[in-house]
Amino acid sequence: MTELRELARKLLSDGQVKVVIGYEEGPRGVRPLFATDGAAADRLIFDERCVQNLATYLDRRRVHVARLGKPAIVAKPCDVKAVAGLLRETQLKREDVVIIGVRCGGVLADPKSLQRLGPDTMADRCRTCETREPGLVDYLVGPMPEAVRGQSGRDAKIAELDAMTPEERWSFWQKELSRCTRCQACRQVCPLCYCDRCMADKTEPQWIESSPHPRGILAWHLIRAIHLAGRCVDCGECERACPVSIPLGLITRKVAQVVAQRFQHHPTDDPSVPSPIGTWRSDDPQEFIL
Amino acid sequence: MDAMTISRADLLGLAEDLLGSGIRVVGPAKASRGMVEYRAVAAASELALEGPELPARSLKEFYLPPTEPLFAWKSLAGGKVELMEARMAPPPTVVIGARPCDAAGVEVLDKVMGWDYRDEPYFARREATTIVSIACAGIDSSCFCTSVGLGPDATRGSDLLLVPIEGGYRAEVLTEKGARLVSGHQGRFRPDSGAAQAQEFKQKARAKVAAHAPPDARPLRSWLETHFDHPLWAEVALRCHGCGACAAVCPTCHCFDIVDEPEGVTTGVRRRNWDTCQTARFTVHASGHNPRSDQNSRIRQRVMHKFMIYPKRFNEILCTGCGRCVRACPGGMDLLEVISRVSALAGGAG
Amino acid sequence: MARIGVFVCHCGENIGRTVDCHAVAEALAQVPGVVHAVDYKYMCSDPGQQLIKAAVAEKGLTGVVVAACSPHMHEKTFRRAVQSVGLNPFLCEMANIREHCSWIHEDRAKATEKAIDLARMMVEKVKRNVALSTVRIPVTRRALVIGGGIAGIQAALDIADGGAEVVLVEKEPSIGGHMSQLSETFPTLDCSQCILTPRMVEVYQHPRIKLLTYSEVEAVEGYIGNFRVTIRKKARGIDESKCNGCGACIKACPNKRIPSEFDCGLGKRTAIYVPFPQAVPNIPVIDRQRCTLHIARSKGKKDACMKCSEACQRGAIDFNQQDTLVTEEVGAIIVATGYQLYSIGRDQPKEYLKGYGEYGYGTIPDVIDGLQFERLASASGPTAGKILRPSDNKEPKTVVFLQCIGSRDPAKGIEYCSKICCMYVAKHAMLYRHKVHDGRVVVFYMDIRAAGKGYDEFTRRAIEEEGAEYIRGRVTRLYRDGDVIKVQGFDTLSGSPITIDADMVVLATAVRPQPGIDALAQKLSVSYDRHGFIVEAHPKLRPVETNTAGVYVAGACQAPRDIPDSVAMASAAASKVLGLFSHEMLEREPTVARVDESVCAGCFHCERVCPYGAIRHKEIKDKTGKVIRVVAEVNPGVCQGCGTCQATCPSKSIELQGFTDAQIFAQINAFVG
Amino acid sequence: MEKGNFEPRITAFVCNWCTYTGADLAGTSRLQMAPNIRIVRLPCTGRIDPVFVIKAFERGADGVIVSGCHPADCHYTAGNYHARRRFAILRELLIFMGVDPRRMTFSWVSASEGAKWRDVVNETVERVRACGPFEGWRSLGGGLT
Repeated sequence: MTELRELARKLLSDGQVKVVIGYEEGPRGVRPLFATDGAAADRLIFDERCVQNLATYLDRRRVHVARLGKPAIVAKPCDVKAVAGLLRETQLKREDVVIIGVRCGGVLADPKSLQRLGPDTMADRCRTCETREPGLVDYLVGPMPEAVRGQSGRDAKIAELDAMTPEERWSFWQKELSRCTRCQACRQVCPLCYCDRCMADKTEPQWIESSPHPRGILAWHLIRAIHLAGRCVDCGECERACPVSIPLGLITRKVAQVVAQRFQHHPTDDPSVPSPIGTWRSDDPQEFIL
Repeated sequence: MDAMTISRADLLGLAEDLLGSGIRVVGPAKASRGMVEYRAVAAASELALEGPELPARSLKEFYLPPTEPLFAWKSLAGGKVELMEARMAPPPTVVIGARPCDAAGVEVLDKVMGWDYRDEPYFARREATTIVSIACAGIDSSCFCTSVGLGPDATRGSDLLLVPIEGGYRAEVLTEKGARLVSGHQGRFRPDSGAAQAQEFKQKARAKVAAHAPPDARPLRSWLETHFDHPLWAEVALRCHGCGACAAVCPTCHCFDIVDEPEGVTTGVRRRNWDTCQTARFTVHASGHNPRSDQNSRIRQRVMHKFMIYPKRFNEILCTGCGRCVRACPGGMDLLEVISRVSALAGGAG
Repeated sequence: MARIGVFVCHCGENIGRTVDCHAVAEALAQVPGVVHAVDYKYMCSDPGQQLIKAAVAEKGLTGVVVAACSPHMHEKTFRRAVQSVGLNPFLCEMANIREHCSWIHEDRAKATEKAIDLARMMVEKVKRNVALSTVRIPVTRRALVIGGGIAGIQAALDIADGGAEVVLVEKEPSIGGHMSQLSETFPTLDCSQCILTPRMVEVYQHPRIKLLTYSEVEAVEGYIGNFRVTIRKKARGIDESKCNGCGACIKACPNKRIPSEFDCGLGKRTAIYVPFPQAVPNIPVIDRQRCTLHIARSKGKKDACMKCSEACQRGAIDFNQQDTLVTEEVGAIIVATGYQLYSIGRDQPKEYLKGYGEYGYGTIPDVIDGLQFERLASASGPTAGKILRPSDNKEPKTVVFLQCIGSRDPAKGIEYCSKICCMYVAKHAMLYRHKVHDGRVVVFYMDIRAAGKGYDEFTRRAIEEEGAEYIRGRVTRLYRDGDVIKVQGFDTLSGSPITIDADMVVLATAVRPQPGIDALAQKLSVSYDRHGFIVEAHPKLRPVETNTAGVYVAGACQAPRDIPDSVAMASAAASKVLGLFSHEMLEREPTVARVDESVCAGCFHCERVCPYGAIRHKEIKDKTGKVIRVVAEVNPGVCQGCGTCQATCPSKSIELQGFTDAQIFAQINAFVG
Repeated sequence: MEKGNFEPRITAFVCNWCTYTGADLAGTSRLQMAPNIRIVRLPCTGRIDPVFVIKAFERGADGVIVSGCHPADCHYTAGNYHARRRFAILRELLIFMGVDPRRMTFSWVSASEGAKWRDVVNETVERVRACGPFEGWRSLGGGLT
């Protein structure tokens, strides 16, 4: 903790950055902190409640954040993968951000949680995550955590769904999605959903209807999954942000499994690795094509 | 105001009676993943009446649905167009187990919905619905109903308020509708006996919320009127993702969008959908110009609308202190904190 | 408001038999926006087209749908028709109710219903069509030819003779390429230099050819008709304007024992040299790795030797000369970088290539390759045309030729056939027998591939008249045994192992592209296969074009080629270039992509999927000139209209004209909606 | 509607150079096939956006065909390779969300494979017929409900 705070104070004092985007103890759980001076920097923390993926705040379209000046960002391995995504897709220049990587042994599901980190309390995505130490960073802080691993309820659920009949899967998803009001929280918190004008907001023609009726809801979640295919870093923000607890992680995880198995692609913090969509191999599997 | 008591069993029985007589019963019920939501139940056994959770979304959607058709069109040869109005016959409904903050939210909405133009779909549903609330024990540290002139036992918007007592509830009849519901199901009610217990419950609940709730938000109006450009807005906006989850779960946010959806080449439907001032496209002009070009102005708009603009017009705060926006916010935005900060800036008003 | 006309064709009985064309017209008349719908026996006939033209004029149609045969059949016909009466051709579409309906269905009711759907879908598309006009791009009528071998020479001369300027770039000090190393050429056995040298001189003297030897392409910008090429002129150490090619400097150079590249190491050269006597230009170059003065300088010592400059009366020697960069504006580029031979050595340039351990990895001095044999056989070669083996300059009495060394041998990493070996081995056999009458020639081969004019006759002659012994089989081992090379092989026809005591062994090693071809291909953004051969735009129909418009390919850099093939390709490429140069403006189909800059997020997925490199980065600046956004921009000169960018664009900010989302959306709606 | 007398409605998205031409060949060869499909012609499978398939189902298609050039035959060199990845993902995603895989056909049909096109069409129609009408998606919201 002191390591992190001292580094932040240094970066701010010698003018390397104008703001350090990190985590602080809020009135109701851990929340993002935008530290612009030493005093604020002393509020920085990092622990298993630091769930949020702060890379989302690096999007230049967030003018109110961009106005603060060059940022440093406190980033877990999955967050760094998101930064790499922004670099890969020319949304960010490497020299325009300082990355303070934090070693991570997994986080809880909810920044407001009061539980201690354990195999059953840890966020589901962390139970299958291998990366403890982020690459691509300018600084690396924190002790190397022991690897807490757990059973992924998510993968089990996917297997369960795969075993169902199409009709059963259909009704499962219709029931889950029926709660969606198209509030777009899943889109807004996603570090890789950065378009100036989302396809779902395009009206001529309106491929994705804006109405939260089951048709518009399904179309939205399908296109979101497709656009994130091979790009999703599995930071879990969409599912966490959903105010009606739709299991969005099941969808992104399923697509990630398909991408990994078909194209041997896994989320990476190496910006030079091209995304699997936009590239191809002449021997890509095509067993489904007549 | 007369009161009766009703046992838990009889309350569920009442729900069954209503269902039996073809009346739609809406109430808090367990949804998947341990979440509670207000929904029309098929059996009283589905009802999860006293929490501990707050239903994820408010009662708003039963009056102002996330999406509703207004009319359908069909264009015919020769440039003629045929219109079909959406029929408006909402089913008779009794809400059982509404939270006082959600019931109050509906009454707050009545103002704007019936203001310069009377919103027919809204009021049709309003009239067809009776709200039976259950006084709340206070949920968690995000509650602040006591800061907006309400409380865990608020009666506004409810037709009947049930206050938990030993073995059941003390039912306080608040409106004609409430009275009709009671008289219609006399057998389920017993004479009043729990006044003292109920009083104790209310006091404990109020104390629980007041312990952490910010100061009274009603006096903030004047400060807000004069501090449109205060640096506070830029600061609190930083965390905001502009997602609108807050508005989606809010009992009083009521902005909507009108869209024309083609459903074929010649047919389509005009719909009314929820919208929110927190997204950039809410205010973007056809020209591409956006008067609220950054999140500061959008956050300010949300706070201003709730605590200054709406009060100015309707003498009513557009917030019931349910705390859903705080719980739902992925960015950790905190309306309680904003109220406290503004109060402090306004010189500790309230 | 759209005013669409629908014209339903009976195609005689072809459509009318199974589709009720009149019913189709009547149904379409009821579709909103359709103001005119008729059916007619033959729409493509003159009266049929008249029907359409008249309606366009009289009814003021804003769009036309012809429900008839396949657009592949008559789209151009009908678009021309509407154009003739002032309607933009791209406002006319065809609904295919013949190939896709009447010809494949029998049930009249169902076929008619389908025909109505197909026509309706097209009506909805046409409502959203917009007038498009052909893309016009200026063309710089000047060509760049990369490579001064026979292919490059031929291409340069053809273009220059055709009236356009040419810049010919050659990385060696002289043009001529491999052909200038050859002794005689198959199947006519005429002297290679005798036919090549005049062409080289022609190039040198041609008023419209700018020759840049000892130069390499550094960078390429731009697109078809408008390339900007940066070329590095490597420092020769000679002031070309002063040198008259007298050769005094070469005589003066004390450093005379340097293996000559031109003679494949069999001959020697000096540090300041011309590769061969007929070199064009006849201007020496200083090999700084070998020059005493430069070696001294590189070690920080003072200039050790200046004999050449002392010998030069014209003061043309310039030890301090530096590389210079020149830029050339050209409209088209021909790649003709040629080939190199695979070497059987242990060290290979690519990991998938393997050397020949069984042949001693090229360590046996009297095991040489085909080009070395050419030099031995060449009158201007190191042995003045005598066949003498390298180790002891004795005349070999038994020479064994091995074909397919590397070629057609996936185990060695090369699966393709090198094409020229069968022929030059037969040629070598003859040349040897002509020079060594009592000599024995043995050829190990897999198959004889002599498909070409006079080729089979030629190989037969080698076998039947010149007494070359052809053994079908592979050699399993080569090793030295005292004075001879033991060649152990297997005769697959007699089924017996065989050993031959050879004095010299000549390997017909595989043909590979020039080193560095991949780097060049990347600069030109043309694709190349795993071996580095440039990939043509279409293997059958566009053999000399590449997938980058304005870049063409000729000769052995595309695949193993012999001289006639290379020359033919070169002339073909030249004619393509002259065709391109025949207009001031290049006209292209307007069905190209366009970016909506106001919403483009600048993620450049479009750039990643574009097969043609048509996407450029465009900076959007604010009033102060500060870059606020970088968005995609389509180069209409390069875009070929596949639309992959649009399907990939997450925000749908790029649109393929003629197949926009709005048009396809409408078609989808029109069927099922 | 029972499955027996139900006529599937199938939208086909095909590329201009291979499959569309192959379908033309089927026509010129008079190969009889089921009349249930309607072709939308695109320049290249690379142009076929997953959202086309989604919209077709939304609008009540009972099945969808996507077809283009065989690998290495693409007129634009690589559009079909990009499409192949795109549709591999779309297909598994739709299956995961509960769409019956039999409703989706992906095929490579070259300009010379008129007979293959006929088979692709007939087999798809029969598979979709066996699934029955896709009420699931068609009935999702919309209208005045």
